[in-house]
Amino acid sequence: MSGAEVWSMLFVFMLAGFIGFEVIRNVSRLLHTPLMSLTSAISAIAIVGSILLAGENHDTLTTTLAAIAVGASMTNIVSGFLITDRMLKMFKRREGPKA
Amino acid sequence: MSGAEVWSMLFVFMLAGFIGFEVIRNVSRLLHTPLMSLTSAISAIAIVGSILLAGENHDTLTTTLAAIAVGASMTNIVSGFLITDRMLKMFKRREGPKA
Amino acid sequence: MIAHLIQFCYLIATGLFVLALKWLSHPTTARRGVLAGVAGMTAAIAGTLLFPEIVDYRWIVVALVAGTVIGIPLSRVPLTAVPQRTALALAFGGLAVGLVGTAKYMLWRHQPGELTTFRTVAIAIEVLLGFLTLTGALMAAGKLQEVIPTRPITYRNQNLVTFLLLAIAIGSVVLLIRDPSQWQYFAVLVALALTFGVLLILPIGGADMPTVIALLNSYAGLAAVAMGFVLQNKLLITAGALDGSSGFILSLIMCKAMNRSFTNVLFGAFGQVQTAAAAGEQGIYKSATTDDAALMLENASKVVIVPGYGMAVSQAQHRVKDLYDVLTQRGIEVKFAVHPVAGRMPGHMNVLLAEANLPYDCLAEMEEVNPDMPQVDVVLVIGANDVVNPAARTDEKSPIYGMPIIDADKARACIAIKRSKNPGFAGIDNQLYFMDNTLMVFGDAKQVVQGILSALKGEEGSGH
Amino acid sequence: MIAHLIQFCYLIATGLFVLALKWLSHPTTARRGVLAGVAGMTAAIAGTLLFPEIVDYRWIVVALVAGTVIGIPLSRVPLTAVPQRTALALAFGGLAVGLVGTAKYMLWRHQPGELTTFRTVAIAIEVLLGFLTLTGALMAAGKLQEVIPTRPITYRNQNLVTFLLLAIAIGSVVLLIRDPSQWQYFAVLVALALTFGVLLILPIGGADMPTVIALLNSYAGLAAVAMGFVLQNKLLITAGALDGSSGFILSLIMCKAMNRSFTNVLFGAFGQVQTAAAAGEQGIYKSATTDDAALMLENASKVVIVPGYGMAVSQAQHRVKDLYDVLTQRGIEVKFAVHPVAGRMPGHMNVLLAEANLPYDCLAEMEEVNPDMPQVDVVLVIGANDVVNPAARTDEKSPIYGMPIIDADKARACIAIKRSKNPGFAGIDNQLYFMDNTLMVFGDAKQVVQGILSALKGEEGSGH
Ligand SMILES: NC(=O)c1ccc[n+]([C@@H]2O[C@H](COP(=O)([O-])OP(=O)(O)OC[C@H]3O[C@@H](n4cnc5c(N)ncnc54)[C@H](OP(=O)(O)O)[C@@H]3O)[C@@H](O)[C@H]2O)c1
Ligand SMILES: NC(=O)c1ccc[n+]([C@@H]2O[C@H](COP(=O)([O-])OP(=O)(O)OC[C@H]3O[C@@H](n4cnc5c(N)ncnc54)[C@H](OP(=O)(O)O)[C@@H]3O)[C@@H](O)[C@H]2O)c1
Repeated sequence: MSGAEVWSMLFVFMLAGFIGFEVIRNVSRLLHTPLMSLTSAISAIAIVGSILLAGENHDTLTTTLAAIAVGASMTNIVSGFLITDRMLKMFKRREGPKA
Repeated sequence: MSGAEVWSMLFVFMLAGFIGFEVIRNVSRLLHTPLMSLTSAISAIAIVGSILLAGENHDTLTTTLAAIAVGASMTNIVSGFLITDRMLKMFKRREGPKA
Repeated sequence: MIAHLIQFCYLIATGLFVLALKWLSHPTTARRGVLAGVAGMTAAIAGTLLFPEIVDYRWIVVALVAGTVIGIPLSRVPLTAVPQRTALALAFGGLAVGLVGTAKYMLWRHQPGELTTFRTVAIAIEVLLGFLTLTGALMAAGKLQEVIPTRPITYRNQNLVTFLLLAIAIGSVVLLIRDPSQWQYFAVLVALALTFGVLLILPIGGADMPTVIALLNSYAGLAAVAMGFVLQNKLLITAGALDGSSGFILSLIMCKAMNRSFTNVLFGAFGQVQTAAAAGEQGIYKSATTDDAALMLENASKVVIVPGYGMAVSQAQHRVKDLYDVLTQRGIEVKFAVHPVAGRMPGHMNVLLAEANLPYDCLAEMEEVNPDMPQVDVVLVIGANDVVNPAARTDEKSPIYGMPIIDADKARACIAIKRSKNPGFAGIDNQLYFMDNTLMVFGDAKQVVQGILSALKGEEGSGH
Repeated sequence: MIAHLIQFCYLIATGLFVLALKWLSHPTTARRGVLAGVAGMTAAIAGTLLFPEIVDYRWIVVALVAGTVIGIPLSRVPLTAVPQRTALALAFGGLAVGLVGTAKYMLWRHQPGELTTFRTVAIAIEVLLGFLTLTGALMAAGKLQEVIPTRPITYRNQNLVTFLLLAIAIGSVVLLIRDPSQWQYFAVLVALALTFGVLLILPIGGADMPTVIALLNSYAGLAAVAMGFVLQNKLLITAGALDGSSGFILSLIMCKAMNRSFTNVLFGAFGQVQTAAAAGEQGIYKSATTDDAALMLENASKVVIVPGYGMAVSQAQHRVKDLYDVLTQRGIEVKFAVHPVAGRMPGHMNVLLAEANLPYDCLAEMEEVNPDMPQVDVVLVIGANDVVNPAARTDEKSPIYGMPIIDADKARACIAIKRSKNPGFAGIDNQLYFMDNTLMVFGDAKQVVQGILSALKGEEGSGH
């Protein structure tokens, strides 16, 4: 791949890293647990790579491995988002509506 | 230029934009003025473009314009950083050392 | 054209992920954050499916469906199991990354030129982090589920061993770069990664697992980044980096809450030193019935309830809510003192009590409660131990020394509910239980609280 | 190889710029922030000089030196002139971007294929923003320096005109895309950009200039971004975007401090409506000498000093510091009440008083002072007007209605120092000056305060 491409990837990497720090720096304690399950779901972004691999028709082994990867990531995504929302539903202020 | 290149520039743009928001969001009032002069200095980053243009030998007109641009940007950079520091030097806590 | 559409989807997805994290860090906007996350992930998957390279959708669909089918029940686990759930999820994530890396390697192995140095290194990192996360997360889940001994397991010169293995790993990467087609070096790498995961967790006490999970989360993110470099996919890089840095900073925050240094968590083998010490002095407990407890509570005017991991284990939160209602109805001022690291996950108690419909603004933080502890008539400690252990203030040699705690010992009286004389997660004795003004009510938290409730309602308490 | 080195420099520079902003937003780390900024800029310039395309360094060096020579004196301006300085700097920045854009266009004009649609649009935006910033910033500087009437200047259906011009601008961009070699369209674009800058500022009152400057700052940043897209330079894009978003958010913050809506600042023509109203009722002033003021201050036990733009104009901060010292020595409790928008720049007063060696933690914010105003014996208003204008609380029709103010009128007595009967920046009368318990001491703030000082020291005051 071109050198420029590599460097732009590095740029993107650094900037995204900064954002992660900045955004989380002052998260309220209340939300540490939901935050962890949400980020675990986002980390399943690897599904992108898995799908690509599973889709381009390669030998069975590759496809199988890729398919397993897709399944595993999807499990994360689904359970991660669902459980996070389930937890957040429970937080409510006194005046807030009952869940 | 390649489409990929354009998109990576857009990625970089968006991410950097987010960082700007996040970082400044909770700046203390005390520092609004220094912040403005600092950012004005940083906005002089355009000097990069000016230097390139002034350096590749083009017709005199281009070079002159570019040189003016370099000079103008440099003025910003120098005065911007100096004055920011000058202002910040003045802030001090009671116990702090005298400037 | 399609290419642009894909990139557009990816750009949107990236933005949405950032917003998801941003919104999730404030209670009021948190749920919107989840929505943003879901939308982002949808955009990401949709964009990916657009790739012209994808010719065969069968397997993808099958896998997506399967994932959903497994995912839904996984999201229904009891809240006490949330940490294990997250750990498991990370294990899956690690597996996925590892598999993709391996598959990619095996594909490119035969195509000379594909495996440039850059790519080889990227793949190596991807596989290392991926498989390391897999085993590490599984270990963490095991310790949290207590199927693996939660006590830190250490062996002589473990650091030496670790560094040796690391050296071997680096060596094989170098060899792999020299000749990418030599798959056995790759195999070694995979094996080492799996081992690392285990070695990383073994010496860490179960009490530190949440911190470890946050850290593994950050590894999973970095693995995704590596994959992004391999596939030249900016979405993978941004999302991964977001994850990597947020996971890292979160684990730091958690260390601070327990005032432990980061290295101390990773290599400190927390919780073993003092198992010896624990054997030391054994005080006498003053044990009491639920009726005694009920009586004390009735006659109190200021009560503080300190929930801990025990409440989670016995799912007592709903009973506790009832108790809160009964007492407040009788005009008794009841406060909940929630310690930041009570339970097994940050905010664990908040989540549970919220589940029991306790509005989150009637939970007080440690800092607010401690000052007026001396004015409190009764502190009711429900399955909490380390977080109310005065040793953290007094005993310099104690491993939890310096950790901010809830000063239950400073209240006029204290009622502690637990099942046995066993220590808490840090594995150390708790002087609080031996104090004169402390009454122990042994039993499962849920039953005991139920008993107190019945006693208060004047029926037959289960406590005698 | 060189290419990599350049990119490396740029990456470092980007990181340093982020850190610069990050650190500058906390007083303790602020100066480190400046260092990071300087380092970043150095890395950026160094990296750029490495480009192999650069064959001739003469002009560059000359320009760099010239810039430094002009820059250093510009950084020595009195602090009251800081806003103008920033405006001027932005004008220079805009000029630079505009010139580069123009030059680039003229180069590529002759090389068919170079001016792709994407590039043409990028250049158009670059030039528009650049020249708009140039004239806009010059106007702002003029209004701050009061060489241009600070009152908002409006004309009938100005919005119509603006949109018309905008339409023409877009039109010429379209034509330019169709045939990039047609330089006259480009010329039109430049002309329009310059006009926009003027039109943008004319209807905005001088009091809003700081907000405008923050906004122009963000435009300058975006112009740099556009340049980055033209030159495919990621450093330009990141630094520009950082600047663009931070400038924007800052202007929003400042609007909030004056509780004005953003659109209201941009199109509200703030400060004209009431010039009429101002003509209305004219109360009578109770004027006094510096000796009277001194006497009142001597006999007070609680004094609050409210500095405003006037103190800045007359550079009275050092005398004010002396006054503070003298009074506190006599055991009088003196507080400074600093209004967020006092002066002409956010934090303007803080900077000035800091310059006078007044430790910044003895300046109280409006919110702290207002509650116990009724217990204050004397409020000394030094060249402040709008920020102590009760109309903001009482008069719904007043343009500053709703802006949080310092309740000087609620104190037992008030001494106001100003030169004349002229209104403040908002151009409206101030009932505070007509109140029974208000004494006016007319004259230049510096001399008046000096007079009070001498009177306090028992010498001949300059006040009679
Ligand atoms: N929350 C976090 O994020 C986090 C992160 C890292 C580490 N940790 C660690 O986790 C620990 C949390 O402290 P903690 O006080 O909440 O919990 P703890 O110290 O682990 O004590 C829990 C107590 O509850 C009792 N218990 C267990 N099951 C019970 C049941 N069914 N009914 C009644 N009592 C029961 C146990 O005694 P019996 O077995 O005798 O019943 C035990 O003493 C701390 O060491 C903290 O450092 C937490
Ligand atoms: N700080 C910011 O960031 C910011 C941003 C946007 C807008 N503004 C606006 O700026 C204004 C600031 O309010 P302010 O009360 O500080 O200032 P002001 O309302 O402009 O009043 C300044 C007063 O000082 C007097 N003065 C001027 N020169 C003087 C001298 N040499 N000696 C003594 N008195 C002198 C003037 O009266 P004479 O002419 O009679 O002496 C004038 O009444 C507000 O309208 C605010 O909205 C500020």
